[in-house]
Amino acid sequence: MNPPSHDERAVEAVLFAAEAPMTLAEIRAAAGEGVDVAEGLRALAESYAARGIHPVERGGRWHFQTAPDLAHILRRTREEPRKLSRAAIETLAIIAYHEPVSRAEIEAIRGVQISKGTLDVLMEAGWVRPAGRREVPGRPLIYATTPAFLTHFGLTSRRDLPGIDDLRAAGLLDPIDEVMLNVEVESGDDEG
Amino acid sequence: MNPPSHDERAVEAVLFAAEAPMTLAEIRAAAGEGVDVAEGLRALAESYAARGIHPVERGGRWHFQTAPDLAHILRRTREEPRKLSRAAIETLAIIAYHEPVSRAEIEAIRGVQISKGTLDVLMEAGWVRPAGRREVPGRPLIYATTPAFLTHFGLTSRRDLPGIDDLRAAGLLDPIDEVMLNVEVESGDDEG
Amino acid sequence: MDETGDTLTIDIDGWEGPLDLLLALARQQKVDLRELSILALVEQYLAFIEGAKALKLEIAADYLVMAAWLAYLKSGLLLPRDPEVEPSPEELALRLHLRLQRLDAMREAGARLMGRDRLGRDVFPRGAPEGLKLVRKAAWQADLFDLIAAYGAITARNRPVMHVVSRRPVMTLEAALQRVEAMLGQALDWTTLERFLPATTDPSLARSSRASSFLAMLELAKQGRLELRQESAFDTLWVRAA
Repeated sequence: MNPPSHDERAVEAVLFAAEAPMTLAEIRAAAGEGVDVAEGLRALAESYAARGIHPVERGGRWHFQTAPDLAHILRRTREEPRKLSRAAIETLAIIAYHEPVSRAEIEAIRGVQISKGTLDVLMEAGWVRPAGRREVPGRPLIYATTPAFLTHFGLTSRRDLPGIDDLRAAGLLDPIDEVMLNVEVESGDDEG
Repeated sequence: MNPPSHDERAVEAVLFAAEAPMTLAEIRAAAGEGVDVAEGLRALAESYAARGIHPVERGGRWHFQTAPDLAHILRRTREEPRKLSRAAIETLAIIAYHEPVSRAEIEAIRGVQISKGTLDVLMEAGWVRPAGRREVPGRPLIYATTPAFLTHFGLTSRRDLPGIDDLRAAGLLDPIDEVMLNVEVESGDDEG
Repeated sequence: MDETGDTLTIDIDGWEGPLDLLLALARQQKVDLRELSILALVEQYLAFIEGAKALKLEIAADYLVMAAWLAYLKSGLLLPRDPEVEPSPEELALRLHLRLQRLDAMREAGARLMGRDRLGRDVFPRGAPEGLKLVRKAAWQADLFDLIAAYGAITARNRPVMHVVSRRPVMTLEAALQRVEAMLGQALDWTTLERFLPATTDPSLARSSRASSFLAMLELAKQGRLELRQESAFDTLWVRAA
């Protein structure tokens, strides 16, 4: 590239060393008299267009960040498959069938308390989201499923969930293991 | 400039995002398989030669920093880093130019005992570390500088210490007893 | 300087020890340290200490020790040489000279070090690095069957449970009586009890029919319509019409 102008170099160094994104006024104050900040930013954007890092503006504030296409390098995610706990899968099922539901309602349906972690796990998985508050005393948070939930479980819409009659026909309402279930649920191994 | 290669962009983004200077091995681990880190660093140094920031090597570790000629802009907004006492500065210099050295050796050069706090300050700053013991009677602790010392003072390695070659050539880094032996052997009688 | 009682105490911390003071005096001579006259330096040091004494300044012991040593060195350098004295005054002077040069070199080096482009003062690292993170993300696993099975389990758990006792495979006493009576008419001689039981692979039906048939036989025996015989306890039970 052409040797960068002083305007460009000054803005470059100021933005780089900044501890937080900076407004034009802040850059101007830091770069000092006689630096054309607008011109510096323009030149900077051009110089860095193809590079691994570049200056970006967010809400009137500028900062350097790494190129989005290199994100995989900088934030390598290692996926560790984990099975949802019984508490989590039951909570998810209740939300899916009854949404939007409050935590108290989930507990009433489930017949067992749920821990905070259970909902967190479902939200971390991206399957459940807070969906506002119920306008009743206490204004409890209510929860609903997300589009990612439908995608993950291969559903076009929530109407695709089998109804109670379907469940009965499939033998899924038979209270066969009821005693065993209760034992498991109460033993407190409830975490997601 | 030419569009940077993937090698260069990957190394650029990694160094830019890193919270601390990185060794080649660390850069390689972060940039991922198939990235030629040495080539990336070489290209990077070239691309940034004239810019307001550039990659530097300090004690085998690389990081980006602002160009020294822009110090006047950036310094204005910053507090002066810790002010060292004269004793601390001399002690640091003695350790850097003689390392590893024992406390007694530092005191012999300075002609005065060093107070407890002096070494502490240097160690707290992260510039000096204990580097084992000298295998002589009393097994005194010996001290050496750290990679952070090189980073802070902008030294690629200890060979970059200002004037170290001249001092060595003049024998000013040799112990006095050694010099005296040579003097006696070679010229016998020397006027002070 | 500060005042403590009657005596003034010189702020001796201004010098980092006698060697530092010597070096300061040497520099006042404005000559290259290599050309420095040790004798002249000694004179200056002794004069300085005398001056401080005259001002009734309290002087730290190590400065006085150095003064005594320098006075000795001075006399050694000025008086005719005594070859018996080891080390020679010249050697001592050279050592002092070397020490001053070394301290001076390190002082110089320290100043040059401090004057470099220092990180955080003259040059700056990135202010807000995003960091390189290895994020461990749990890939939560569950499929649609898990989901609906779970819902089925909850529903089943909380539904009012209707208790339906299903028909179990048993042979009632009435059925056994009818069967034994009918079969007894066909049997001519002693017959084992087992011959009266229906063929089945269901173990619970087999148990039930054995028990019911035995009861039926006891009843019929009581009525005098059949006889039972057994050689010993738990041995084969024989039956015939009376």
